[in-house]
Amino acid sequence: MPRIVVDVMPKPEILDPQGKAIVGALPRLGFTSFSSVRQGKRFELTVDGEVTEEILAQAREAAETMLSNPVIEDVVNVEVLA
Amino acid sequence: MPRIVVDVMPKPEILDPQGKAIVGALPRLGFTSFSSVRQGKRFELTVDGEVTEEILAQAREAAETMLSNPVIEDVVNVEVLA
Amino acid sequence: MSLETNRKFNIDTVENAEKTPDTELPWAELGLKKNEFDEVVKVLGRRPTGAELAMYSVMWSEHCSYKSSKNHLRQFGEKVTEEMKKDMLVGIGENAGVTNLGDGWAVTFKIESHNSPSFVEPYQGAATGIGGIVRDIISMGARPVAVMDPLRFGAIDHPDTARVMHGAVAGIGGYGNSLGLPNIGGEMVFDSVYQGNPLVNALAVGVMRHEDIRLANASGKGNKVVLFGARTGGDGIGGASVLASESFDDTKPSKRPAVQVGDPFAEKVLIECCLELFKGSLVEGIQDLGAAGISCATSELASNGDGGMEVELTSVLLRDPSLTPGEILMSESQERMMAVVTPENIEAFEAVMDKWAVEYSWLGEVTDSGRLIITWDGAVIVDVDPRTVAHDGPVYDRPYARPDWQDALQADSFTGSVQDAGRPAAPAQLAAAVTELISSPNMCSKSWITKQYDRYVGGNTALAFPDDAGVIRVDEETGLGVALATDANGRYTFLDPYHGAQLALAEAYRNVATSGAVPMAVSDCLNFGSPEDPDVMWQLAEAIRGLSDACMVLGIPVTGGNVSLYNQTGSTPIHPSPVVAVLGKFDDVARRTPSGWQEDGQAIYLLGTTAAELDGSEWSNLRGHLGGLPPKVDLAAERELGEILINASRDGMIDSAHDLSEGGLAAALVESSLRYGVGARIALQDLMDRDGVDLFTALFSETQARAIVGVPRSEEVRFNDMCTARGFMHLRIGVVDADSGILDINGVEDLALDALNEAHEGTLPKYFG
Amino acid sequence: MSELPLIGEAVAIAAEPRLAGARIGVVTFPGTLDDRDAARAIRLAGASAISLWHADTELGEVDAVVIPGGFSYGDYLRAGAIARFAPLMTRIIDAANSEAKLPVLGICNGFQILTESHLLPGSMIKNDHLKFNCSNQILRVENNTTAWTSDYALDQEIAIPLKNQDGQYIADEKTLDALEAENRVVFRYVGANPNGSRRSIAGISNAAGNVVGLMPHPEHAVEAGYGPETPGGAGGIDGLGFFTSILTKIVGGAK
Ligand SMILES: Nc1ncnc2c1ncn2[C@@H]1O[C@H](COP(=O)(O)OP(=O)(O)O)[C@@H](O)[C@H]1O
Ligand SMILES: [Mg+2]
Repeated sequence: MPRIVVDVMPKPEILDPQGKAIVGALPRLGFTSFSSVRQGKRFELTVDGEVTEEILAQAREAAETMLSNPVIEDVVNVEVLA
Repeated sequence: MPRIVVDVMPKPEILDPQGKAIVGALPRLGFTSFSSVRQGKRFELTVDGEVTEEILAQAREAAETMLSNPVIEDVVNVEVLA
Repeated sequence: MSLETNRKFNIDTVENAEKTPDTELPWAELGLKKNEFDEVVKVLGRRPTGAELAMYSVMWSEHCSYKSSKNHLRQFGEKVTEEMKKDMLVGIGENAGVTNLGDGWAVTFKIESHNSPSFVEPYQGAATGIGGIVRDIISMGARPVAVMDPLRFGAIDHPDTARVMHGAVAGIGGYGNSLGLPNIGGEMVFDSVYQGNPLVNALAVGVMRHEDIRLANASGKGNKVVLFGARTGGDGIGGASVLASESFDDTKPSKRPAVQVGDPFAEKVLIECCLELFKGSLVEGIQDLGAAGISCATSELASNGDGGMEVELTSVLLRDPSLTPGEILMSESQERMMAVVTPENIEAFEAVMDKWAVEYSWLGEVTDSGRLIITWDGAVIVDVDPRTVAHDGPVYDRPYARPDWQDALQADSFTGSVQDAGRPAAPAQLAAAVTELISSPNMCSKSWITKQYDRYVGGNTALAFPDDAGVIRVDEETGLGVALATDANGRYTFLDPYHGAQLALAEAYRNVATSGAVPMAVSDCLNFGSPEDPDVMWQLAEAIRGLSDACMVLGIPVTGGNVSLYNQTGSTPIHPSPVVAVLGKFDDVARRTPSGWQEDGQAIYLLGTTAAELDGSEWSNLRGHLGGLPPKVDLAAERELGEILINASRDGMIDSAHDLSEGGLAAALVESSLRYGVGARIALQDLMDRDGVDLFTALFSETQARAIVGVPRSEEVRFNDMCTARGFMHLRIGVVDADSGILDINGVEDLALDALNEAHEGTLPKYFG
Repeated sequence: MSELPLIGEAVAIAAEPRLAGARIGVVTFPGTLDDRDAARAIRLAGASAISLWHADTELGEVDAVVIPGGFSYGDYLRAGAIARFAPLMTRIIDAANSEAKLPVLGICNGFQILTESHLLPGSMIKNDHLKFNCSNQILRVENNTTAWTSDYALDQEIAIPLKNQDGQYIADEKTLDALEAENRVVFRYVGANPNGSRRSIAGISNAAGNVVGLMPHPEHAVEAGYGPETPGGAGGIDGLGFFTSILTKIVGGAK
């Protein structure tokens, strides 16, 4: 069944404690190439039939109103999963 | 600066309490087209220079060893952000 | 030229300010009034630089300068007797007051508000509220040991209430639980007056040895100034002044504060790290960074110490490199501290930072110049007398007057009102009324909230929800400990601000004494509307006068607190809500008294007398009425009642005690039986005869200075004698019936505990899942 | 090594010298919360609590290790995910798997760290109700042959605080079947399942029984009046058995 992916990331200017904790730990495991990490959310919405323009619009709206908190997060991507 | 995206999703057979809560709430807001929702994580790793094959390999390894727990999660995607 | 175009690479230096006196400055956007800006110019003898303007604007905001309340708050410092000063080690003015517990122990506690941020983003707003108050406690040199959270939300069934409730409670839990601080109590009130202005207050308490007390001052020329903890980002820039000096108005979204995100893990590490610094005596002075960030920390440290400090601002570690000097000075990024360290201790200080992987940067040093000088890459951008920033802000004598509607409001008593029609009298009606009361939004069980809070961590929690006070053991050897309760009744205070504030104090005092602790100190968070409204200003002035007068009578000093103004939507203010926290002391917390009945056959006594006082009560609230006069304040009776409860607990004369407050005797009886699922048989005829009230009034009146206690058979004579000797009214109203499963009140249909419990517990889950 | 002062000094207990010789380590990670409580529990049982620091590279002389609860590294990524890579954890994993079979108890976050370390199978995800849950939980002891449960009776019901956000134990069916077949389900929740854990599992052990992990907090139920509520305030010490069990094992082994 087709799925729509919604990606939500903390706004760039907002502190991301998750990302901070990870970037602090990576070098200890020998991963030294990454200067910063940010952790966001990925949602996969399953659609029961075909993904129409209307359904995609619904997903976009759900992304903005419910799946993300516009005060601290941005929706960075809404797309149909290939 | 270039970024590498790592996407991690709960394994399909594992109940995802957050996805379940969302799919229950969507219809109440008028979003009726989605039969299931799963919530995973999206990491954005910033690389300070060019993304070499080696660095990408590092990201893949970090994704498998630390950013995900293979008992409950799958790494579904590791790619350089365009 | 405006500051905007002046941003990054064209730094506004003092030299530049002298050369360009006519530059337009955005003082209004930063929340300063014309007269205040003129005052800044006068103080400096020139126009301020952009960085100086940023500092003055945040430090002279209502939130930081207390400019509308200062004149009134003085009373807390003035109305103190020698008795009240006896145990005060540090008084008002420091980050938090410190009280002597004896045996070399001291305790510090404080309550603060995080109201507007919690409306905008409930989770983070409430979380950072906990974070901020805990840092205040650490900066005194104490180990934080518990938190509390008095909360007020809009109507329980309003669509927006769930958002705020879910977020705030999860945020308080998310942050406090991660710090390892037990949550030992709080409040929860639903009222539509708080719809657009929920109140999220947070209290923290910490303990220390006397020698560990630290103050926020920078002394010793040549000592180094260090900033440590989280990096500085753009959080809450302008938040302090915009938030606190402008009413929140949704037509101007651009005025919304930037949201701060908390990192409890960083704060937990910061706590441990600070305690290690204190233990090694590695810091001379220390200050947390809260509202007004570096502006506040540098100016307060400097003006409380030798008076001078030099700081190089480019040394501040940034999360966002595009920040301007002014923004860096204003940033409210969380989880940061500033300290003063002697050169000899630098190495040891750095070792502690490295151990806990805390980032730090050395910013400058203490001087004796009397000036706070801040440079940007060597160029002077701030050159001020720190006192003018930190202490000499504007003070307003705002006009106030008793509102013209106050008389009509007070004349509108519940008794005989339309809403009072059909007052329950028959046994079935009374039973239904009791059930309605204890399942109502304000009187229902708060366990939906408290289950989300860790109460066990630390292993020293001796009492918490749902008992009258939270109790924490301080010394495991001796059992020395503290008790805390917070209270406020916005309806009482709306009806009569002077007495309403006293009632808040009386209730918190009574709660502490009910647990068996000796009340010692007060902290308060004054949540009010706009001080520019003379009605509100009158409420504030009356509340402060009432509270300070009552503290004198009860003999316990205010050691610190917080004022939160502009809590209003449009021109409609919240009910005046002075949240009062009282701290008490136990020589041995093993003597604490829980609120529930336990042993079969114990006698149940009611202490105090009951008058017909239903105005402002929960019952009248349930019937949609608000008018008349709140219950009478009798502080002498409160003191006497307190002494009885404390002595009875110390001498083992009682096994349970529960004070009567909102919901009166009906609520107290139900709560005492539900505490451990233990029933009782109650007969109130003697009470009704003695006090001349009907059964309904006996159950629902909110007369003050009352409590119910459970007395073991073997102690009855002694207990009676003590009350008689003290001339305090006491009456045996029933007996514990442990296995009956019923609360049997003569004249009221039997109340099965199972059903009561279901009604009591069901309300919050019904609305909030 | 970090020192873990309690708020006051330790409760005065004159431990029998033979018992006080038993050294039980308590690991502190950045963000650990219940280390002091675990140390107190160990002392109340009569042994010596030894503070261990996550960054230490040697385990030193300890007879057993407790990995206490809290939020190591904030648990932002996954509970226990980062702590698992601490230098000391590598030592602990080796010692637990070695012939000497070092006894290890993981409580709450400690349990999560043990699953992330693969010393124990399965994992924890968010509670099914998504909220933090702090309550007084009844557990049934289903295996009293482990290093940490020998002082309990089989099927004994004990009251122990439960407090977490990510407490839902999950594993695939095969693993769950194997755990049950090998008698490695050490504790089960009694009554309503508090978080959706598979088969109401509250705690498990490794095959050898030296490594035990559970979500509830026995260290919060060791001192009357400061743990789970009981009318009269006298009870609430059902967790003490963990610490006396391990002591019995250590001292017994030393005899
Ligand atoms: N938001 C909260 N957080 C923690 N505890 C709370 C909260 N709200 C209420 N409580 C607790 O619930 C119990 C009952 O509250 P309340 O009826 O207001 O007490 P009282 O009438 O004695 O002041 C008390 O133990 C109180 O501390
Ligand atoms: Mg009370």
